[in-house]
Amino acid sequence: MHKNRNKSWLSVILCLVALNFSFSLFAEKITVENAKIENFVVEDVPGDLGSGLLLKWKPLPNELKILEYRIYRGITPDSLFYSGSVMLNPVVGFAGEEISFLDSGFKPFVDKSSPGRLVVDSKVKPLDEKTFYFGTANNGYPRDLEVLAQANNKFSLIAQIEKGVYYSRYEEVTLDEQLFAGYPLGNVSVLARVRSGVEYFYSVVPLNETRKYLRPSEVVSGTPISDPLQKPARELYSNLIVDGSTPISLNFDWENATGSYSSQAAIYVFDDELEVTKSYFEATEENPYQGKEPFILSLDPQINEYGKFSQPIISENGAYFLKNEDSQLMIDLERIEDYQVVIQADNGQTLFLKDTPNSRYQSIQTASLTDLPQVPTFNVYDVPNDKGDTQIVVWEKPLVEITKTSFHEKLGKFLIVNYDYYDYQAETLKSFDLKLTLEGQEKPFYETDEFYLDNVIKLAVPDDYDNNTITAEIIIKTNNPDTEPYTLYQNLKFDKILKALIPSAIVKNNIALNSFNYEVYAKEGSPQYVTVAGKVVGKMNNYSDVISYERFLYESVIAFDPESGKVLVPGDIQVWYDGKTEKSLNLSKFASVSKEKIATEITTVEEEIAQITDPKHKERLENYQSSLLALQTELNNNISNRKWIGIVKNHRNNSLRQKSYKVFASNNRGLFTSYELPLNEDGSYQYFTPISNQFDYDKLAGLLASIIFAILVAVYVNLAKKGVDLYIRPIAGIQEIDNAIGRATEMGRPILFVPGMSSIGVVATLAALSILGKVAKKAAEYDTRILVPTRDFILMPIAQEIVKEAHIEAGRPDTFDKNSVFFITTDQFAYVAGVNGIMIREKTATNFYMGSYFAESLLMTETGNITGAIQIAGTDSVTQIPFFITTCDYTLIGEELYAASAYMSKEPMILGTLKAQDYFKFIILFFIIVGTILSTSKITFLLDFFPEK
Amino acid sequence: MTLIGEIIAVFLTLAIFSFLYKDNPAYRFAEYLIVGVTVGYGLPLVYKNAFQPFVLQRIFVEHKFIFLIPVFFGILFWFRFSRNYGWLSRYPIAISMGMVGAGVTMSMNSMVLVQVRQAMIPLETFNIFLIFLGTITVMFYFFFSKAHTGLYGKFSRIGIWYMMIGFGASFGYTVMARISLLIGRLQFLADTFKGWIA
Amino acid sequence: MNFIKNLQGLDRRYVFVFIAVAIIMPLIFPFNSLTYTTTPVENLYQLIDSYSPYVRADDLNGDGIISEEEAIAFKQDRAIFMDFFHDASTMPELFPMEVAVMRHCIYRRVPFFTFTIMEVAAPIIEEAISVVTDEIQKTGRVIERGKDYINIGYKPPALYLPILLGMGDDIAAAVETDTDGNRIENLPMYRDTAIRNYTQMNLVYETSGSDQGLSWMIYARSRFGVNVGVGLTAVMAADQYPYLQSGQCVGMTAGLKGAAEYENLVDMFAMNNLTFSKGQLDNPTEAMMANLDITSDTVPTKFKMARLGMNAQSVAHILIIVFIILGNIGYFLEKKKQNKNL
Amino acid sequence: MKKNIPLAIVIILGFIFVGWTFIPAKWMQDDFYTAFLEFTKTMSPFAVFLGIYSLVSMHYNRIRRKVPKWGYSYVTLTGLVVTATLGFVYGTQAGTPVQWIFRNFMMPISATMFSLLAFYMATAAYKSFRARSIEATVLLVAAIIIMLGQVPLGMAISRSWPINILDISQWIMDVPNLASKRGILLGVGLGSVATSLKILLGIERTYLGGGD
Repeated sequence: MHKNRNKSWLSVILCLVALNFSFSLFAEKITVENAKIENFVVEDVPGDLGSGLLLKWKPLPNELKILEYRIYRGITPDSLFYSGSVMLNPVVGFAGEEISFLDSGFKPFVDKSSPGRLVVDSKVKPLDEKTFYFGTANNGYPRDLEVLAQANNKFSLIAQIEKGVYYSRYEEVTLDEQLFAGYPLGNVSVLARVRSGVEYFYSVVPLNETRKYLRPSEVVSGTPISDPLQKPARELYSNLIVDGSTPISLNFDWENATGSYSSQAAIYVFDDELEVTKSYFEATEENPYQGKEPFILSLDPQINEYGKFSQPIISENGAYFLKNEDSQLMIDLERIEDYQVVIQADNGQTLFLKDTPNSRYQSIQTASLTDLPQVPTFNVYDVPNDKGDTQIVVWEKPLVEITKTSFHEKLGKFLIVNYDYYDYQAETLKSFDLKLTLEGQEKPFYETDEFYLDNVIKLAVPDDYDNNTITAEIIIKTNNPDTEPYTLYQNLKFDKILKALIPSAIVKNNIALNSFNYEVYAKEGSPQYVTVAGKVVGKMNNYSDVISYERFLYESVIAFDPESGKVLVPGDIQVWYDGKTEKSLNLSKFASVSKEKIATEITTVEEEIAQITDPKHKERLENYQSSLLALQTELNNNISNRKWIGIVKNHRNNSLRQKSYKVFASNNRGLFTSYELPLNEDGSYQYFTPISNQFDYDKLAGLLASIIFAILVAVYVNLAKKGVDLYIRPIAGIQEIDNAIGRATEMGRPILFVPGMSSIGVVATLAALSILGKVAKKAAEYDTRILVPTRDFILMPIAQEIVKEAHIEAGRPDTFDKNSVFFITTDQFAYVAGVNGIMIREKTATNFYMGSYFAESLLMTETGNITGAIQIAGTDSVTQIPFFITTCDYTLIGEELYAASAYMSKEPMILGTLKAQDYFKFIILFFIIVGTILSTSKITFLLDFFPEK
Repeated sequence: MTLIGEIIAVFLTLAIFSFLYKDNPAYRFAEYLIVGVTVGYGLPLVYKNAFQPFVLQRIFVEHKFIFLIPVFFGILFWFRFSRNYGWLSRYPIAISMGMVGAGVTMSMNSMVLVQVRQAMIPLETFNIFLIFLGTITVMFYFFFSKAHTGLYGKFSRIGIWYMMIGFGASFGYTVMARISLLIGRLQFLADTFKGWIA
Repeated sequence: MNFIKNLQGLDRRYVFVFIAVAIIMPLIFPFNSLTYTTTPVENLYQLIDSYSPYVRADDLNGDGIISEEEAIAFKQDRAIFMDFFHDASTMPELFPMEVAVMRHCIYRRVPFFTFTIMEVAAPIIEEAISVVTDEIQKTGRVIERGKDYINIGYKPPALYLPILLGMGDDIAAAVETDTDGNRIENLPMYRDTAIRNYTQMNLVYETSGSDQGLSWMIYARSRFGVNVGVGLTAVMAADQYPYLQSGQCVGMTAGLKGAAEYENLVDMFAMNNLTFSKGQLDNPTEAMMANLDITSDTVPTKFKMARLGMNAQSVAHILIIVFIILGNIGYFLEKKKQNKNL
Repeated sequence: MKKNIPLAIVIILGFIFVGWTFIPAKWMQDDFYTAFLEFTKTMSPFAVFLGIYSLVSMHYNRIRRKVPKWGYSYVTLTGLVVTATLGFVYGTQAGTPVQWIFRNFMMPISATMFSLLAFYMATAAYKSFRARSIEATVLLVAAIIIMLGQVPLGMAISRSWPINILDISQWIMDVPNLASKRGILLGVGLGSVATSLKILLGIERTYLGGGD
């Protein structure tokens, strides 16, 4: 093995030498100085409406160790601004033939981090004197409106404005007699995208691993071309839905081609030969269509959004018809498979059902009503305990799914079943029964009532099990007493490769849930439904819709205006959306303009009311009108822009966050059902706004526990301060401490006391110091020297004071030596080296290690062992306790350190806290024991009271 | 430059290893150097990632002068070392300490109550029972209001055994941790030397 | 007897040499040894696996083909957030796991954020990213900063808690800029996807040599319910078990062993475009096994650092166990002798 | 003014944050918290300079007072000034001198420092880890099992056993270790809550520093 490796090294070296040699023979060596970027081209990205350019160039050789290619872009060939980069790893280099950079989409253009004035990127050495490269490490254009004004109309620009700024920092600016809102440049981030028809100039500058700038490339230009990618629909499906032998409807389901800019205009149904049908679309005036007239269904934008439509079939005198205002077609059920269905895009291109990619569906399929998915009747709930930015659409009862299984062969053969559950607060899973039956057997071999939902069930595999398929029956009980328990089925089939039972899809009411998806649509701010969730898999029973509070607002930039010193954006603003009438009110950011606009709005509504006969609709419109009038009164009071925008902001916050939903259940092959919530009593749509909650009930347990504990702490610390005698049990270690001091006295050697590695303020250090006081007192009584090295210079004087006090208390102030308490160094290892030196030099008889310790503890205790000292440790640093236990003669573990110090010194802070903790622990213990007894006997309310995360 | 770098790195590694023999100037040099370099390294990062966006840009570019207030409090930090005005630094410290309130309920929630919940799950298997027994006996051991005598004392003795096994587990893992670090360094030395030879 | 007694008196410097040799030898002469994966590592791996398009988009329209669009559609509704909380001193343990997790993310196309409050960890992040992306770029796939991952980089420690809590709402508002000073809301990975807060950044993976991961459990998890996974030095690992059992911590890679396990899983599953399954782990295919051979060059050295290290661990562990046993035999003999003399 | 107002700030802000944890409403989470977050962001860089100042002044004083080994303080200060200057002049991105310093100075030193512990661990295994008591014996036996369970070699040894070493070590981690750590953790958790509570209730004031 090792030999091979050597050989490969050798061959690599040989190759490298050979490579070097060939380079020097045939080519001029490329160096940092003469490296040149070749084959640099700028191309339009096809089919993208002219919103992007693609830059390509040949990478420089890897031995130049290129770190970055910086891209500079300009609207004139002589001034280029930094606009992005391609990063590489200089060690590895780039393997491909060509490096590309896509300049498309909105990218940062100028914002607050941009340089304040025009900066020439001085590290770039232009190829000629006329070309200038501008920018800093991360930015191109400066925050200089004079410079930016050149970019007006040359880029598509968007301003991203913080909410606070958006409502407060704009001014009226008139440009070309139009009124705009002007924002200070420093407060907006502007994003830019290339525009079709504008010529852009690019240059690439390579940087090597030491950030040395190499020679820039030539300046090359490119122009994005507005060339929309228009394609016909990609897939089309059609289903005839029948109830027994009665046709109900003809369903269409289609999908647009990805990236296409065309939408669908109409669907045609022909009762004719394919060839004849084709001629319909090729017909001209000279060469008219000869066949039967088709049924034509024109598709509006809303239907286009859904991508599916159900055309009812009308029965007249025993015959069935497709019928609408434009056309009608008789349907012959016998020949339904011979009908032709065609979808036509708005650019005239067509897709025939015969040509749809999926061969199984190339003619109209007949399906029974029972094949349709269940209607997704849903409810909308507000998410409790939240800020009010999420609401949840729930269409299905709680589900339990077996997600995976595995065999476990330790002390018998076991099957581990992992499950997941999907539920929602409005109706949650309470428990479920799991019954497992072997294929072909009647009686289940395993039954359990899973009341504690821990996502796993472990069971013993029956002896006669031989990789048979297992049927799992899951009977679900929810917390809703009105819901009858219902059953789900899953098959667990043995897989030879995976050596596990693979769960099948969940079957409910004989329908496999995974054969359908859900699609959620919502309307918000306009009467059209738009998609909010594409394909929610069939086993999910809900969709959480996040309706964020607005943080940024986006406006297109009209111009950078150096004259006013502002960035100009349109003055219009949507004031509200009225869900009752589905009307959106668009006024202006300026009170004066709004005043004019609202007047016209009111007249329009008045005219509309005059025409309407439906009393409910009329009433809604009248309500709307009165709110408009109220707004007008406010505007007529000649309010300031500031006050006006305050009103607008309020309306926006209240009305722009409401949504109404529609859900489709669909197999995406023409079988679908949909559901909308019923209308309100006044005939308007049901709109929902998430609610901002004031109390989080999930945190109730935490809050109660904190209050109880706070009271305990406050009470016991005060009691301890008052000197009330609080009992602490004797700690075994204290006896050991006394013995150890005695031993040092017998041997006539000093005691070493290490007060930990932490500073004052850490509880362990405080505890260590109070133990030091007692140890020092004992030592003074026995007249034994005590050495206290500290790692913290603030700790040193405090420790000195404590030892001095102790000597005084012991009646031996004369024996106190100030130099026995000293500072070594703050560095961890150097401190340990110092302490070890003391142990060896002074031959200490007893070593105390009290306080908090880190990785270094072992170094000290080991030396102590070698010198043969008795060692006593006490620490709350959990990671170090094992080492103290194995290397020391006695160890105070964790809180024992506090207890020992409280026992010895009665320090009120430590003593009081310890007592409070003790009583709180008692409460906890009580709950644990009671809770366990209850939960084991299947009563889980106490368990559930405690938080799960 | 790469080679110089490698030589320095190897030298510094060996300088630290020399501590195994005894504390010496080479070790101390490396030791003091790291402190300075680490802090020096942080300075430009703080400037670029915090001072520029959060202080300079807000005031000088966005003109949000309300942020002069936190700047004022921030500057009060610097009085920490002043003999007479040290108390001024308590203001910013107090403001940063405010979040301790969130810690009370949240730590109570996550470190205590969630664990309590997990400690009271149904005793479905023997292992769960062992965990239950261990949890309560260890808690008994750290209960200081009652002397460890009689049956209660015996009960808390069980806690000690549990703890010792737990510490043994920590011990075993720590051995691995320490050796891992050494492996990392030796790997580095081996690779570098290999590179030089090649 | 005498032999053991002599051993007791052995100078520690010989022991130093012993241990150094025991570690260097397996590093120079690599050999294959089996790494058994443990549940905490598997759990972490599976969670990240479940975020990837391969599993989630499993043939939605029933045509048996997972189209590119389907993959993309299901791609970016989940991300993971990596917090680097350590300096170079614990790199040998933590770096291999960071690389392995990142590699997993990139191969399974799970977007990720990287973040630190330690200035010295900022270059470690860069290092890990470049180690992973280089290798993948060799296959022709381009990994773009801001699109496939966002490196938030260093933020001052005073902002740790505020950012941690702020991300429950909106990551762009909480951290504002990435390490290059770009505003988060303008980066494609944020702008063009649904990734906003912990609902989408469903996993926080924190590597540290301390119990820092606790802050995520205490604050982010209890408040926003995010999953927390930790990468720990082995020192901290044993203390993590209560959190693992309570589910506050979904998974853990502990020490070099954890890193080696994760490397194995990535090489066996992610590299072969497979989704993790326990059954398959026990019955690996040839392709899966090929990546486990650490003596060959199938896997670049940088991706098997932990496994190479585990070889050395084996030898060193045995040595230390022998030391402990020998030492204790000596100790008892000594004690016995003392008792006799008394 | 000197102590009471800061104390009041801690207590008031502290209680607001207690409220913050269980009031999910927008006014608390967005309006108050965002304002606080922005405030803290602006304040944060100043605290960092504090640490730098304290380091510089400490070493400056060492040099001035010529304490033992004061010469090394020059090393620290030089390292600081040179690295910071390079960082400001050339930036901190990849390819800059600062990254070179990180790779070749910072990484080797800090990584090597703790690797020393492996050596001490080995000698301690040999000389100090003693089964002094029954407790320590249990600890060492558990440790040895865990150590064997971690390395591939341990598995190789015990493969033919009915329950191999890996399972035993896994069981130790999952059962007794878990139980004992939970028991300890509950204490540690309460301790840390108590510390926060004492600050919140104004009982504990050491963080404000000494003096009146």
